[in-house]
Amino acid sequence: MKEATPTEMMTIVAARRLKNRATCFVGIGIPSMASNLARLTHAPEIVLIYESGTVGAKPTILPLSIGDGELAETADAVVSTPEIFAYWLQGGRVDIGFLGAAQVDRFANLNSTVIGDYASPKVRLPGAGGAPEIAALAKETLVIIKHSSRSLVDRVDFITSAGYLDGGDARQKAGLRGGPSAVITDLGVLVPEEGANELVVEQLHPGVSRERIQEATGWELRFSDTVSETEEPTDSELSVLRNLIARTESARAR
Amino acid sequence: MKEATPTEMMTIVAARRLKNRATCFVGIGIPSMASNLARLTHAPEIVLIYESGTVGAKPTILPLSIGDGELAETADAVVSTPEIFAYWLQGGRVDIGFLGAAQVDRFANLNSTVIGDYASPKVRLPGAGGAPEIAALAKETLVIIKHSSRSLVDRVDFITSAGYLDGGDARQKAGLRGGPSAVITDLGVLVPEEGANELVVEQLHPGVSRERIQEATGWELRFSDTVSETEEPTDSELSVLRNLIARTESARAR
Amino acid sequence: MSKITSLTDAIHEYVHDGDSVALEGFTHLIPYAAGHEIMRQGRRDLALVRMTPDLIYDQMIGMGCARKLTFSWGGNPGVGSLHRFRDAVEKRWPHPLEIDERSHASMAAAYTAGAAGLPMGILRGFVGSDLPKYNPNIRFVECPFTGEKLAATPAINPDVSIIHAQKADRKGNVLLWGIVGVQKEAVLSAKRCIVTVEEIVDTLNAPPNACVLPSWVVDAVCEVPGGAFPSYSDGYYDRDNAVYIEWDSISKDRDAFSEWMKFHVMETNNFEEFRERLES
Amino acid sequence: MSKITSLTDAIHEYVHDGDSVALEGFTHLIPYAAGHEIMRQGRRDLALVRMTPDLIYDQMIGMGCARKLTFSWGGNPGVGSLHRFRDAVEKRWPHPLEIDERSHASMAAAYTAGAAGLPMGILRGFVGSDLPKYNPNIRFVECPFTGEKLAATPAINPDVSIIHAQKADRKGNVLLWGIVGVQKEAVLSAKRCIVTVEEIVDTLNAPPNACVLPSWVVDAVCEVPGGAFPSYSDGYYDRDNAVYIEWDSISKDRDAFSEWMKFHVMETNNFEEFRERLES
Repeated sequence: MKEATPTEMMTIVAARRLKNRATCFVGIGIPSMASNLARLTHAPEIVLIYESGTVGAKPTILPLSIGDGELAETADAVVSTPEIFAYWLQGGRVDIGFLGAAQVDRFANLNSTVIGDYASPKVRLPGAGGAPEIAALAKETLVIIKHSSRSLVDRVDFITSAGYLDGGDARQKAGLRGGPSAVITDLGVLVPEEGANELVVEQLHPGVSRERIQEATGWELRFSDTVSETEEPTDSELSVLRNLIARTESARAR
Repeated sequence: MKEATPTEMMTIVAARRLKNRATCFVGIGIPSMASNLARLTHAPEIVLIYESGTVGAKPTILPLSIGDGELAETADAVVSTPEIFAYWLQGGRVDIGFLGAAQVDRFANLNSTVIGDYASPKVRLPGAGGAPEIAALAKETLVIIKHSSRSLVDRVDFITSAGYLDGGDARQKAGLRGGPSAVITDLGVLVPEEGANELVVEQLHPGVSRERIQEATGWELRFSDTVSETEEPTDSELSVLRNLIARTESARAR
Repeated sequence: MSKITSLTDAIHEYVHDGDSVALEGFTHLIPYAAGHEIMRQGRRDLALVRMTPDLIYDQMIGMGCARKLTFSWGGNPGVGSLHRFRDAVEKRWPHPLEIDERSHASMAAAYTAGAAGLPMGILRGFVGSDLPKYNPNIRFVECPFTGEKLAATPAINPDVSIIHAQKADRKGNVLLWGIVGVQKEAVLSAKRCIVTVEEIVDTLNAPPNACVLPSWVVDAVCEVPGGAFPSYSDGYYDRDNAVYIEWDSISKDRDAFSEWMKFHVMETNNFEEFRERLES
Repeated sequence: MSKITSLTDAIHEYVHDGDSVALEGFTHLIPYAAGHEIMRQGRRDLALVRMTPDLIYDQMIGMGCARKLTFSWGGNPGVGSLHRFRDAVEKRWPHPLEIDERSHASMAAAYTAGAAGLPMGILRGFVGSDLPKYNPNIRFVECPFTGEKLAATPAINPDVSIIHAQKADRKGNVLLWGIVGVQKEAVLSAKRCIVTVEEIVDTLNAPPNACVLPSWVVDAVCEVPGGAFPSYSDGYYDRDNAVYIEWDSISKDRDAFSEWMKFHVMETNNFEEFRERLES
C-alpha cells in the first residue's frame, strides 16, 4: 500500500488514542476523520458529538461542515446549540475534545484568535468557537496541528484556550482539570511532561529525526526518556481511511 | 336558564376580563375553565399556556390535571418545564397569570404555603408551585378565590407570592412590575385602589349586599366610588360554559 | 449487569439507603412502578426530590422511606391535600421530614444547572416572597453588567434519578414525548439513572429533535408496561383520575393507609400484582 | 401589515439603520436571502450578531452595512478565512468594525439569557483565556453556595432577529427541524423577528416536541424557497459546498468582491434573480 501522507499519519495516530465507548467532542477536518476512522476500526461504539448539536452521529461519509445533514440524520439525538454546550460539554459528559489552532506553545496553550496584537492584528484568525470551553471542560484534549516553527511557538501571541498556562500546576491552580494529553503533528507526538507540564517529544513518526522536529519547533525541544518511533500505519488503517475519503469524495461529486 | 352558581359566576366574571389574543398562563380549575370559556366566546385567539409546557393549547374538554394529554395534543408547541418557565413566563411573554390561594390579604399578597407558623404549621398547604414567579412576571395577574373571612384576611400568614406587599409603591420599590389587577370571588370583584394599592370592592355580584361581603372579609372593606353590580351572566355565556362542563364530564365518564 | 434489566435488580443495584432520589414526570409519565419497588425493597433515609410530589411520594413519605423532601408543590392535583405529606410535616408521623421548599421555576432552574454542571441556576424570582426567609437555599446574586439582584438556586444533582418513558431500543436508547417536564434534566443531573419504559422496541423511529436519551447516559432500562399508572403514558393509556380521587380517603387515615399499602404494595411482588389486587 | 408578507416589505418594516441584527442558523438554515435584501435596501450602521458569521456576514461587512460584530467564530467553514471580515478588522476597510468577541458556549448562554429575560448567562468558561482581558463583556460572578467563580456573559437581545425555517402555516406558526442551532433563542430574545421559510402549508403536522414557534412570537413570515442557499434546508436541498469554496477567491480582492456583489446582489431585485445570475 502507498505510504501514508502526513495528514493520514496524523489522523491515524489520533484515531489510535480513542478508546471504544469514549465520548468525543469533534470538530471538522482531521478530528472528524480520526474519530470516524476509530469508529470504523477498533472503536465501533465511540460516541461522536459535534457542536452543531448532534449526539452520537454515525456519518457514512465525512461531513464538510460541522452541521451537515448527514450528521443529524445518523445521530441518536439532535439538540440545540445551547443544550450541546450546557448539558453535554459543560455537564461533564465529554471524555475527549479535539482542538486545532494556528499556534500552540510549549505549555500547550492554544491560539486561534490573532497573530500579533489583538487591537490591530497582523492576521485576524477565525476566533474561539467552542475551543475555550472544550479545552476547559473535556476530561482530556488532543491537539492536532501541522508542525512548523510558526505554529509550534515558545509563547502564543494570544491564549484563546488554556493548556497548562505557565506550566507546573498553573492550570490546576486556575481551577481547571483535564488538559491536553497530546499534541499530534505530522512529525510526531508531544506530551506534557509530568509535573512541569512542558511539551516533550514522545513519538517521532517514521523517518523523522530529532533534528528535523527541532528545526520545525519554536523552542528548544526536550525528548522524553521513552521516546519511540510511531508504529507504521497498518494496511487496514490505511485502507479504511482511504475508503472513507473516497466514499466522501464520490458522494460530494454527485 | 337556571341561575349561575357561585363557581359559574366567578368563572364568567374572570372570562370577561380576558381579551382576544391575550397570552394567559393558566392553572387547573376555575382559571382553566374561565380562559377556555373566553376562547369559546369572545376571545377565539387567546393563547393558553399551561405550566406543564403546552403553549397554545386548545382543549375541547377541560383538563383535570395540568398535564393532560389533551393539552399536549391540541397545543401549538410542547416544551420542557425549564423552558416554559424560562423562555415563556420569565421571558415576558405572559400577559395574564391566574392565581388561586388559601389566603389573600388587603394588599393582594397570596398565601399557598402554610396556615400558622412555617416550622410547625397548623395546616401545611401544597406550596408555591409556579405562583411566585407568575405573580412577579406576568404583566397582570387575576386572583380567584372563594370569599370567606378565613381566605380574605388582613395579613396573610405567609407571603408565598407577592401582591402589593405593604401597599403603596412597595411592590414597585421591590423591583416588581405588574401585580394583581383584580381579586375575583363568588361575592364580587376587588381591585387595588390606585396609589394605596389596597383592595377595594369594585363589583358586587347580583344579590350580594355590602354587608354580606364585609362579613365574609377579614378586614374593614372599602368600596370604590364607582362600585357597580356585576352584569348577569348572559344565556350564551352560561350555555357555552355548561356545554363545556357537560362535554368534559361525559368524556371523563367514558 | 446488562443495561436492560428487571426493575427489581435496577432498584437493588442503584438505589441505596440515604441516597438523594428524584422520581420525575410532570403529571405525565410519573414512575409509579419504580416508587413501589423502592418501598418494597425497604429503602430508608432517602432525600426525595420532585417538583410535584404527587401520590407516589405521599406513599413513600407515609411508609417512612424519606428523611427529606425537596419540592415546589405538594398536593393531589385537582383533588386536594397529600395527607401523608401533611401528616409528616404537621405531626411528624411516621417521623420528622426535613423540607427544602422552592418554586417550580427555581426547581426547574436547579435541575437545569445540575444537568449543565453549574453549581447554581439563576432566575428572576422570590422578590417579596417569604420563602427566602425560611429556606437558606434561596439566595441572591448581583448581575455584574446591570447591577440587578437575581435569585440563585443551588443545583440539584441527585444520587439517582428515575423516570418513565414510552420506548427504549435494545441498546438502551430512550425516547419520550408529549409533556416531557424536567425528565431530561433529572437524568442528566444525576449520578446514576434508571428508566422504566412502556416497551422495548427494535428501533425508536424518533422524529427529528425528539427527546432522546442516548443509552450511555442511562444506567438501567426496565420494561414495565403501565409503569406510570395511575399517571399516564401518551400513546399508551390515560390518567386514571378515579385512583387520584380515591387516594384522598385512603390516605386520610394512618391505619387505612398502612393497611392499603401493606396489601397492595408491600405484600405484592411487583407492579403487575399490585394492579391485579387493585382491580380485584 | 399582514403577518405573511414579502421579504422586501418585512426588511423594510422591521430592519432599521443602526439596529442590532442577528441572522442565525448553525451551518444549516442560514437566512441568506434576508441578508441580501438588507444589503439591497442599503441598511447602514448595523450591529451584527451571529455565532458563526459565515459568508453572509462577510458580504454585509464588505458592503459596509456593519459598525459592530458580536461573534464567536468568523471563518469560512472547511475553507479558511472570511476575507472581508479580516480586511475590516486588519485594515479597517471599508471602515472600522468594532468587535465583541466571545466563545460559542458564551454566545449560546447569552442568547438563552436573552430569551429568558435575564440580564446575563453564566457558564464555566474563559478561565485561563486571554479573551476576558480584551472583552469587558466577559466578567465573573461568585456562586453564593459554593464560592466558585463562574463566567458571566451579558444577554443578547437584538432589535431584530432573522431566521430561515422549513415551513410555516397560513397563520404564521413556524416549524423547523434538524440542526436547530440557537434559532429559537434568537427569535425569543429579539424585540422583532422575521422568519423566511421554504414553503407555506395548510397544516404543519409537527411531530410531538418539535421546534415550533407560535405565530404570535413572529412579526413577519416570508415564503422564500431556497432562501438558505448556499447553506441548506434539511428535507429540501443540500449545502452547495462549491459556492463556499469559490467565495474564497471572490472575496480575497476588494474590487473583485465589489463587482461580484454589485452584479449578483445589488443589481438584482430579489433572491431568485440572484440565483439566476449566479447559475448563468
